[in-house]
Amino acid sequence: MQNSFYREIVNDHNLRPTHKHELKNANLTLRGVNPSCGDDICLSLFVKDGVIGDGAFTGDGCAISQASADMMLDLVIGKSEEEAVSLAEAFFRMIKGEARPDEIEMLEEAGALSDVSHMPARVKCAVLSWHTLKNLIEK
Amino acid sequence: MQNSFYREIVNDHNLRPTHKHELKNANLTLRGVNPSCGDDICLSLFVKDGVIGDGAFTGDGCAISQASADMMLDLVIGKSEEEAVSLAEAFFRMIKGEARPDEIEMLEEAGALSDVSHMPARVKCAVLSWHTLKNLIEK
Amino acid sequence: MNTEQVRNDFPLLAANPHLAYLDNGATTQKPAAVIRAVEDFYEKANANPLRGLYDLSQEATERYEEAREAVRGFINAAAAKEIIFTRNATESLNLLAYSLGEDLREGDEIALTVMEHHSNLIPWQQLAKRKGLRLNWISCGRCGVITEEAVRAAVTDRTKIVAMTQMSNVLGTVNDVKTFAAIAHEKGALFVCDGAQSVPHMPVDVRALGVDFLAFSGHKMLGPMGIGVLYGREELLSKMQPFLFGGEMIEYVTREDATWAELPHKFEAGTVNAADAAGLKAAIECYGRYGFHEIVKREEELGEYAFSVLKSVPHLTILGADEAAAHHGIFSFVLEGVHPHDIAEILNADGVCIRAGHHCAQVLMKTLGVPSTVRASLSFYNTEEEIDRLGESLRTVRRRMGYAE
Amino acid sequence: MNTEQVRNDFPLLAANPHLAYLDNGATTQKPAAVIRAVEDFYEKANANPLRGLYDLSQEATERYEEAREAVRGFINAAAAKEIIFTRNATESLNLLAYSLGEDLREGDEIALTVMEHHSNLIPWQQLAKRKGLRLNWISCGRCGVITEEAVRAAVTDRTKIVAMTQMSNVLGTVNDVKTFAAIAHEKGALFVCDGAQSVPHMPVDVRALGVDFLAFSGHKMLGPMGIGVLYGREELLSKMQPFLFGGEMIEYVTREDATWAELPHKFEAGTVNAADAAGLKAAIECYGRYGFHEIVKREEELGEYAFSVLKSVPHLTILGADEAAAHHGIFSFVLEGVHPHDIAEILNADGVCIRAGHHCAQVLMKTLGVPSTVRASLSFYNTEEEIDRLGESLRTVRRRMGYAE
Ligand SMILES: Cc1ncc(COP(=O)(O)O)c(C=O)c1O
Ligand SMILES: Cc1ncc(COP(=O)(O)O)c(C=O)c1O
Repeated sequence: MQNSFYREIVNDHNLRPTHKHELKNANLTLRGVNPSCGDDICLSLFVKDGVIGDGAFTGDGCAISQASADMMLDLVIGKSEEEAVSLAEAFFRMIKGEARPDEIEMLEEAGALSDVSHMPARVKCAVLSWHTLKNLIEK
Repeated sequence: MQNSFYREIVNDHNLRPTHKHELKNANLTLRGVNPSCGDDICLSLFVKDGVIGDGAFTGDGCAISQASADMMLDLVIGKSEEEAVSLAEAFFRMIKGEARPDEIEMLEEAGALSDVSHMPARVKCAVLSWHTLKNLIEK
Repeated sequence: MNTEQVRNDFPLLAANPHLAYLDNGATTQKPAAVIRAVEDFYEKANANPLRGLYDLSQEATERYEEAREAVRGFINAAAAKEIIFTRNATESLNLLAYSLGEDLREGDEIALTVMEHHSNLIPWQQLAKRKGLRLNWISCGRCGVITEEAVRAAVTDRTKIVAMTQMSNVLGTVNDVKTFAAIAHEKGALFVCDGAQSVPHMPVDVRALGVDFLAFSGHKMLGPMGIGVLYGREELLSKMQPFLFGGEMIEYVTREDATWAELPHKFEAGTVNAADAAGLKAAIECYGRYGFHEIVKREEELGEYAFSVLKSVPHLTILGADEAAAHHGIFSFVLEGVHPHDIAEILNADGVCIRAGHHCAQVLMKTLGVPSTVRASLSFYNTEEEIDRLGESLRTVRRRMGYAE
Repeated sequence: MNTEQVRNDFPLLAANPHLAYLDNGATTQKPAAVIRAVEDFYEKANANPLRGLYDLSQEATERYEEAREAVRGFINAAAAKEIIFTRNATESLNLLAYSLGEDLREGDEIALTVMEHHSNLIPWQQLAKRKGLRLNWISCGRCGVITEEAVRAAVTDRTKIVAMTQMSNVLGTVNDVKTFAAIAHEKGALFVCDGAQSVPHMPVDVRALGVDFLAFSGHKMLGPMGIGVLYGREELLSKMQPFLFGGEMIEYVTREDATWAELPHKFEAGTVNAADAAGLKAAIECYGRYGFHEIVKREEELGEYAFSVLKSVPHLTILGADEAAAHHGIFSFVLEGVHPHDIAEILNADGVCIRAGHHCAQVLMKTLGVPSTVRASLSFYNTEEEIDRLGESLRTVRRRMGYAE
């Protein structure tokens, strides 16, 4: 299972992330950290009228944390804050192995991380960006 | 072995000790205690010109500690301080299982406690009065 | 409960049919399932838990965390993170004294009973000495009963901690910790419950009792020697300072300072004892398999029997309550004219294992006016026949010590 | 040394021929003799040691004390009472920080190296915070070498304690603790040696080294998980205050105060872990059977081989010394462009167990300028073939992560 885990889709988002850069017009920014593994991301959003107009991240971490952040941004840019939060909830359920197939569908490429549900040590890496997103929107 | 341990000689000294009383003319007195088992004796001697003229003890404790004190006094009263200390050394060696037969002989009735060398938990009880004696003389 | 079958589950008992092991308050024997669980950990899952990213370490971590969950269920804690694994009850109680002690100021008070085991007494006493706190003693009568009045008399508005055993390791009495915890809370104090003797012998539900902390040892409840438990309410544990430092209990460390990991790891410094935790889980499963209800019933039966046998031995006085049910299988007694250590020696020669001494309860001994006692303590795997042998051997003691009779 | 035969002594290794266990710095695998010794204790000698007056408890006590004597011999301490059994090295070091800390005053200094494991760092750091002490950091170069000058620069007339690991758990470097202990003593400071990594892999003689204290863990040297050791010079231990209270560590207890038992019991509160002590004795006997000289030789051989294999992997950088011998079988490395956790994951898929992370040495990580590393750590039971698999797997990592090569 793990052998096939670093699939093209994860590797691609890790090595050639679309959203890994500074965001000049950001109006929301939050740092998220996994002390035990050293994953460290800084998430920035530009939100207007409750809609995520743009987003980006910077930071360091393992392929899973980096790819997860990039796939997340692919998914939530253009969505409303509520939609983003409910996608985050679906993502958390998927990582716990509790998501319905239609929820995983909804997560598009981020669904590639569903195997993490069998890898307890990597759960924190996968959810870091999503937790940061949720905290950022809700506070 | 333990079954035969409470032999008449030990029981006798425990139940009908000769020397368990206050000593009016005592000029040396020391308390000795085994905290872990509660043995507690107070040893008094009357020493003149380096000779133990009289001795007695009071206190509480198991049969071994009480009988040992009584047998010890039987043995050392009338002896010089040096002789008493060397008897104590012989007693300690016996309890460690290291005494020569002639040393055990020298200890007379106290030799009845030689079995204690196989009973590590009771060693402290047997040697309490002897340690107290040695401390009393040497300090 | 089929005692004969049960005894076959315990290798040491099965191999020593002529040994009457009646020192269960000190430590219990171990069923094969527990010994095998420890062995199985080392043979199939041995790795440093929590730290590794490979399957073997995951397996070690899972077994460790499953054990935590088993303990949670056993005492009905609200969450697994309220279960801290320690070495034994003593370490659990010291952890509390050091960590809760951080927030206490000169003049604050700690209430504790005169029947505490040294492990729930000296940590508080030494803390009091270090910090200038006052100790308020909760007394008990000669029967070992602690009354509500006695507790109310000792718990004041300045009392910050009430420390109490749920079951006396000397007299077997069970304290009404539910009521007493409520009194502590009325006064704004925390209630620390020593469950070392109770948890192995009666169902303990931390939420029903309303205690803030509960400490106990694996080895007194069929488990291995290297594992103990501290339960604490999450709200309290999360505010407390860690006690031991190093290993997986950290978040960030710089030269100047450190921040702490989340519960329960904050309180588990160094490499954890996952093998013995797995053994404790197996012990809890044994409780489930035999049935706690059955165990309690059997121990009551045996207790009744032992009480009547002991009462019939001439010159013997049982300390504490004058009814079997109040003893919960723990009987301390004295025999006129014979020192407890001599009794232990003679009983040992007859293959009967009991304890003699102060039972780590010197303050209680003083209250009871005895320097030491003999203690027989039962487990469900004991038999009437063993108790008979205890009685018979005791009847011969005075004669063997040279008394006419 | 016949590695194949040796591996047959280890049930987990024998049952998993396709697993390359290269995380020995975290914990070692256990030989059957150790597992059996623990089992045998529970099946033949299980009772609460030190407290009982019956044969079974005597037997438990003897096994426990024989284990103490075995440890004494292993590190050549002057007397068995200088050996305190703890849960692990972390507890040993915390015991020291709490107990030695009692005598320290504001302005006193503690010197420690930047390469300390958190277990020999945070206890001192937090003590310093509580008491207003100063920490003097002993630095090391990128090769992990601590020079005499660096030590002299950090140890002043106000320094009371020098805390130092004998072997770095990240870089494998061995510190010249004999020289540095002498420097500490010149200045009137005590020298605390963390032997968690060294004691398992090189003969350690506390008297030849002249260290005042030595801490180590059983589980890193073939022993069970629940047992650790603190060695201390008798003269020092006997003056020190106890750390944990309760159980057999007392002499008298009154309501107001308590006095303490003699060494080593003063420092061993609560029911001791005699079963795991017996397991540690069996582990020490394994060292004797294999021969420490043979073990060291084999680990040197394997270390040389691993160093050359790792050096040949493209994009891989070994941290610390650029010669095999300085690593003592511990190799931390990074692979360009790939996070250590991803490497661990991929190696795991290939059946290779290594560690990735900060290795409980965040201060050293900062010094080295890396957030985390991969660490492979060897034991004499490893094979060249396992190291080959490590190398092969590492060569594929970048490709599997999507790099062109
Ligand atoms: C150098 C060093 N010191 C201390 C420790 C702590 O050992 P333990 O976790 O067994 O307490 C370790 C291992 O984790 C170590 O490598
Ligand atoms: C009531 C009570 N509390 C605490 C303890 C301490 O338990 P341990 O020695 O396992 O730490 C004991 C047992 O010795 C006990 O009976």
